Amino acid sequence: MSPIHEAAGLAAMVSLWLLGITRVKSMLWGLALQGGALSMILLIHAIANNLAPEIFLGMSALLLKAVVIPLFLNWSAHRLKVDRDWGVGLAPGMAMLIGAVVLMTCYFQSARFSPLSVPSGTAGYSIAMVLIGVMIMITRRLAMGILVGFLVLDNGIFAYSVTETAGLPAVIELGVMFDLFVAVLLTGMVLFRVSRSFEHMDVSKMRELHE
Amino acid sequence: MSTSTTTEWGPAMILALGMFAVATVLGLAKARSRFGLVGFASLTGCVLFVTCAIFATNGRIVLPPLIGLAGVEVAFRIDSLSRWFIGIIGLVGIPVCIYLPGYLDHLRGRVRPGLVWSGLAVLFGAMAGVVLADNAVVFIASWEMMAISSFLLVATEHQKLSVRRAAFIYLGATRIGSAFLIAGFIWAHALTGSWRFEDWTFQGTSATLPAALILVGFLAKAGSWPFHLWLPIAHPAAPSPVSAVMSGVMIKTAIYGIVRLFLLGHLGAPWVGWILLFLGCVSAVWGILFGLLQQDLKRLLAYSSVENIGLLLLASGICLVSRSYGIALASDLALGAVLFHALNHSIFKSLLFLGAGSIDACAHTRDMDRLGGLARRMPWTAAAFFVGCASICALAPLNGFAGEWLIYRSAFVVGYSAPSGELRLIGLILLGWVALTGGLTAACFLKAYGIVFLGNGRSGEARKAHEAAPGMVIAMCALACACIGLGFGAPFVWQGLARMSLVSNPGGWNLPVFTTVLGGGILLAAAWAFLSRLERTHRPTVYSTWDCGFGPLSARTQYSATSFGQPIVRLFGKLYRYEIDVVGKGESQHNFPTTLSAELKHESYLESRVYSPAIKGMLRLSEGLIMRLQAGSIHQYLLFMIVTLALLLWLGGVI
Amino acid sequence: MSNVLIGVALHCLLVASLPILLACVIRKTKARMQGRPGPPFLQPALDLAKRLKKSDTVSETTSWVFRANPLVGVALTVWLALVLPWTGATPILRGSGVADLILIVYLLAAIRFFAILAALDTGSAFGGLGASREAALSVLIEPGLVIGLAAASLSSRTLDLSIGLGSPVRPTVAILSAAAFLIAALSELSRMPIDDTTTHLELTMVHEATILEYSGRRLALIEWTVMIRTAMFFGIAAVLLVNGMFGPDAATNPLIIGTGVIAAGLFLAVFEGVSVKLNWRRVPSFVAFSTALAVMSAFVAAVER
Amino acid sequence: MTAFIAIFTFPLLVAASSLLVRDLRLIRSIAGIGGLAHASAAIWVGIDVWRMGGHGPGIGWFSLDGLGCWILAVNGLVYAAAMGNAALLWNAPGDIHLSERGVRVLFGCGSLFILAGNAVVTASDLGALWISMEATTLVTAPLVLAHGAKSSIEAAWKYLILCGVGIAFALLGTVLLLASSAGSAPSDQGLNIAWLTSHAMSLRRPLIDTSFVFLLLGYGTKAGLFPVHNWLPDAHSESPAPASALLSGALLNCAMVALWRISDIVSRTGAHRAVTGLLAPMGALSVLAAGVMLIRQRDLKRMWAYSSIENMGLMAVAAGLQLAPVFALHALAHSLGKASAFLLSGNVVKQFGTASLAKLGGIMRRSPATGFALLAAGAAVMGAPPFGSFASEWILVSKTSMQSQWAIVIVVIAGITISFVAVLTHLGRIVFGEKQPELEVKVSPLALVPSAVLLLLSACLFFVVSPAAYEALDKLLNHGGHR
Repeated sequence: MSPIHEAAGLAAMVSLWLLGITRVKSMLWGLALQGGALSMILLIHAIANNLAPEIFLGMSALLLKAVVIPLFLNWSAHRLKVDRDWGVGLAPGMAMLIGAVVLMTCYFQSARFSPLSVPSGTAGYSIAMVLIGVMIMITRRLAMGILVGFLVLDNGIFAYSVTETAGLPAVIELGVMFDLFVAVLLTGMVLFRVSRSFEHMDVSKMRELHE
Repeated sequence: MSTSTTTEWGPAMILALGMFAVATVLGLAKARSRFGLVGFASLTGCVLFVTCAIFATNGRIVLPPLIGLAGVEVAFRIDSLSRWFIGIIGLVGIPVCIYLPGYLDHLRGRVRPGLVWSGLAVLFGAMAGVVLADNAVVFIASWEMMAISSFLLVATEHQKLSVRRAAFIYLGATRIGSAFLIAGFIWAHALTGSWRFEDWTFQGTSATLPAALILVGFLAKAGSWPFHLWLPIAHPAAPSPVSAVMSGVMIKTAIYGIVRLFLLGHLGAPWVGWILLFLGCVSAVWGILFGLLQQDLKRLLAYSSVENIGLLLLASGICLVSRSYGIALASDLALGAVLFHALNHSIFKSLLFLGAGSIDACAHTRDMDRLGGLARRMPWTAAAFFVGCASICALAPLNGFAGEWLIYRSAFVVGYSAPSGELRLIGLILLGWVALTGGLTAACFLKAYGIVFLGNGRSGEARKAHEAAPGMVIAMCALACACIGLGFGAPFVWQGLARMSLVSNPGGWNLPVFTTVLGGGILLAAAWAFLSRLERTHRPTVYSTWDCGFGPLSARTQYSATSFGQPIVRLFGKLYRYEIDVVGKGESQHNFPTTLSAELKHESYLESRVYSPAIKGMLRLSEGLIMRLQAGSIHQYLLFMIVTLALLLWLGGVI
Repeated sequence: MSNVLIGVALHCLLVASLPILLACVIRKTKARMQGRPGPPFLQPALDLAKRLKKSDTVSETTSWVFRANPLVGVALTVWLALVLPWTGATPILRGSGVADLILIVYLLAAIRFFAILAALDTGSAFGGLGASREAALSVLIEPGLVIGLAAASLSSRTLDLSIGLGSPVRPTVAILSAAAFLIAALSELSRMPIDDTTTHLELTMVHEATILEYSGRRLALIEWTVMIRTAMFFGIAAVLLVNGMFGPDAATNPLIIGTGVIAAGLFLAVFEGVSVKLNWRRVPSFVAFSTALAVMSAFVAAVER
Repeated sequence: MTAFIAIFTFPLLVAASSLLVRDLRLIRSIAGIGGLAHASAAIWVGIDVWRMGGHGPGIGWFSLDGLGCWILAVNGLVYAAAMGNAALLWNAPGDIHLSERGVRVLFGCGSLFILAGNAVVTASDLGALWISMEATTLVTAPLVLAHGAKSSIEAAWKYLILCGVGIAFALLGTVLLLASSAGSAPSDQGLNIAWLTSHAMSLRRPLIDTSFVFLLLGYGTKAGLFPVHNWLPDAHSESPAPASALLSGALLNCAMVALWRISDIVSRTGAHRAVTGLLAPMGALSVLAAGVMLIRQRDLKRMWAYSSIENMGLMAVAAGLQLAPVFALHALAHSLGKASAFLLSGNVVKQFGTASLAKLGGIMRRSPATGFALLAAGAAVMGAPPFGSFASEWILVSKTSMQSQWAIVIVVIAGITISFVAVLTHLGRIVFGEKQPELEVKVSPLALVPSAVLLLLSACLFFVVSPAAYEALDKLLNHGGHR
């Protein structure tokens, strides 16, 4: 069991935990933890191979994923007075149970997603995180929860790219992270306008545009 | 590549098409002009068409590829069949061009004359393009242009809701028809690798599907049962000269297509003939039965077009079936019947539509129950319309008779020379079926002429009507003369067909028309001379119609359009659930009602049982699909995404 | 050649005389059937002559159609009588195609066309009533008429009746066709049980209603037309029957056919004396009987060749 | 190099001016001129590349090739028309439809979007392509928001989230593709399109399929293909008309270019069946479903949005069957028609205050030019002659049948027919008919000019598409460049 494997497992477990909890603050803590774990993988890999650009990349990922975005969201949650997200459709407990099934399936089926066509835990974890991210988005009632789900999904992709490939070129990866950051900022801005215009953050009630 | 033609008539044909292009532009530019250069250009184009039809030599015209679609050249072909149909277009076009200015006067303030002119010019040009097209791509392009221009023409009086509705129903029907046609053409192209009609040779099972698609496309355009529903809606909505062109010529382009591909072409599926025969039989009777029900004169005429298309299809069916059984004479006669009757129908139907237009313009209504006695107020129109009615009823020796006689004769030839008993019986039964259609047609047009032109006026408008403008009268009379001329000249027409090698049997026409006309004429003259000799001493007394001694007859005591048709309609009442509701009001309602009103009800099964449910189902499907899929819930949208992902992964063979 | 000329002359003679004779026979027989002596035998001819001398009254509502109708009717009917082989003698222009079945049917239709329009022309309710019923009747009879005659002339392979009716034909076909034709003729001629020519109740009239407005010379012409048509239809039926039963030679014998026509007239008069007029609503099924017979005849003709 | 400067400078200038210049009128003129200048630059660059046989200059992860230039020029035309229309339409500050800030956002973000769009079509690396694509989402979201109404916030939110998720899937697909090339590719070349194309056979098979599915879903969401199209009608109907024109006429093209590039690579790996078996049927399904959904429409702009789904479906069929010239032609034809349709709808909304199909009526009576142009735009969008889309649809259907894809042909023809009837019926209902007493704002007739020019171009396209032109286009698109 390498530390990389451990960290990926931790990130996957965190996403599963995120699927089951309702308190927004805790979700943000979880998000930070997940981001930290994934950044650590990159850092471990970079330090072990002594690649300067990768180290820089890892540091910025750590900063962005584990610090800046959770803090920004925390601040937004505070301003928007968001506390708990009780979920919609599927109760959080049930969702967590199903998420666990998804995680295990992905783990055992990981050969389909790994480059060498051999079972690879990290590939399974990554794909599971992507799917669980979408599950979070589908089961959350509040806009904030959906955003968290989106970030989990993104973390899953990040996890795949750092564990299973040689890594995207550093500049591209930076670009990707910058895009992500802008997306979160922009979504946050939209969230503020949502709360101002709709006086609630309940996405499931935002159904004015329909046929 | 420049223009190349293999016939010296190519430039003339291009000039004719160019004339219509010029007319289109002029009409758009000078939207207020009623005749002027626009009309002159259109008229010249039509005259050129007729000239080309009579004198042109066969050959191809290839234009430089302005629009080359998938490697197809813009090529036209002049051959006997194209010449025949070009002649039809020109022959109807000339009187319509003469008629139009006078008619547009009546629409002043409601439409822009120039736009009608340019629409008509596009329609003429496009129809010519259809019948001249050398390959499927040019055909389809012209076909679509024809559809769109006629749609715009139907929508001329778009202020009226009913007209708008009609126009869109027409557009929808024609679009669906062309979709079938395009699909069929593409299929045929895929099978043969060529867009040229003459290369399309396939028989047997491989021909089945493309032939079916193409056939449906043509039948929808022709207005055959069960695709005829648009026709009685669209044709009355258009201005009358336009209806004349649409009913007289445009729907014939579909017949042209059938003749080109199935009768003279090599697109043979063995069932096509039987299908045409069946649909022709049904259309003929169905169309005229509904025509008998109508009160609107133009709707009646439109339904009668369905009937005539039925006859044309029936003849095409006889042609194909008898050819497949090797009865050369019958198929020859039937082919001649198709061509001749197409010409005849276009002449008398456009005459009748122009007449209906004159009535509409001068008496301000097309409702037959509000008309009457127009024969004395509009004598010329009445005379021309009479000839049209007599001709469409196939009274000998007018042109309507000539065409139908060929159909009868081909059926009779099938009856005596078919190899099997069933086929012989079918030939004989067809004779009776056509006779039934003939009887119904006669009733229908007796009603049209008798109610509209004879008796007393049923409304103030009818009593104040006046004769139409000279141009309109001239146009109608010219068509009436054409009816008579073609009827008398039927033997020459047949020889012409044989000389154009469209039919192979020069002796196919064996009816001595002249002898009959001469004999009947001498007897008529003798009777007239005898009577006028007797009347020289005692003039007839003019007195009022017998009124049973109750005083002057009111116009309301006359039979109306509805009551005239009633005995026949009731015979076939089961076919359209015909009912009359008589409602009496007053104290002792049963015996002495103070007011009585009768309301006529009927139902078209095709519409109420097939088309409406289909359209409603489509709407419901759309409604359901869109409501479910676009429900506004982002959770649902995300779920779709996951489901799609799973589906794609599964279909892609990943999981 | 001279044979043909004599035949044609005989035919013309019969065309001129036989219809009037038939009308006289029917009138007298009907009177006898009703138990009264009746008018003198030649009264129908005398009536015609009398009416021809009288001037007529024309409604002011009418147009040229009303005035032209009797002329067209008489001209076309005489023409038909001349070219159709209904007397047994040689019709004029035999074999030239002028007696084409379809042409004949449509010339008959033309006569009816004018008659119906003339009825509508008067603007009276009765004219319309008669017109619409005539139109309905013609719809009913035309298919049977065409199928029946076509079946009878099928074996001769020509639509020309002047040849077709005089050539060999299967007895079954001929008898079925003749029966169909007779029933159709009853309606075409407006005889019992379809229509009562002598009725005075306008609401039950068919043919009489259409000519209600005619008087004087034009009425005379119309009546003469009706006489010729009656004789002609009986003649054709007789030719068909005789041809079927005794062969073509008998069918071209003027004596036999002439007798047949008169016999048919006698039969009709007796029949009209004992039968009642059908309810208008039951007419269709009566005429459909004729169509069914015609179809059966076509079946036999087509299958057993 | 100059080529890149030319195509990137002008939008940048417009974006900067919309932020910095105080006078709204000045921004409008700058935007109009900038749009035209950008369009001519794009066409100039395109002609240059054409002359060089499809090879163009490159810089970093971006280089020009035939298809890129073609779409670049198309987007340039749409951008020019949108900017021109916006400049002519929003002449007064204090407009009830759009605040001053909204107008600034329209010009600024519109220009930024075209920058990002140019980056997408010129990207020679799938990573760079992904980044630019995400950037297009981010800069167009403010456009959807521009009205500031509740419904536009909702639309923008859905747009961000749905496209965000879609694009994230595309990223996963990209990463999977990278993984499939791991080991064989030199570093930094793992996502290079040219390298992937030339070494397609060496990519690892099972991962390629997976990666294609994710990429298809991701970029398909962005392109608005059928089961994942849900953001499209909302976003298109809520943004101001010029922005809708940009979204439909340019943004969707960018997504289709991405799909084209992916399917080009994947079909060379031997997984050809995945492309024809997934992309083309998805496109055909989009055509049919959009046609059916078009029957019941209540809003003019939503109707155009659904018709965009239909047209993207057609392009997807072309991409799935690897018909490059048809793909390019239809992109051009659709963009011309759809952009003019949206711009005209903008005029209509401005003039009559509503886009509801039930409330509109008698446009022909009140302003014949608009009515006529609207009908023409409808014809141009739905593929009626004499507009370019007729030519492209015809060629598409005939080429598809040449490949004996009968199911696709039938579905596509059915879809086209249904949508044609549906759209023209809706249009007819509002264009013809009686005047309705509604508020009417005077709109300068000049505001019709951009859409009229687009329609004219579409009509020209109809006449230009000859066999020779088709061959030339085929040569431009299939040789050189990223291959």
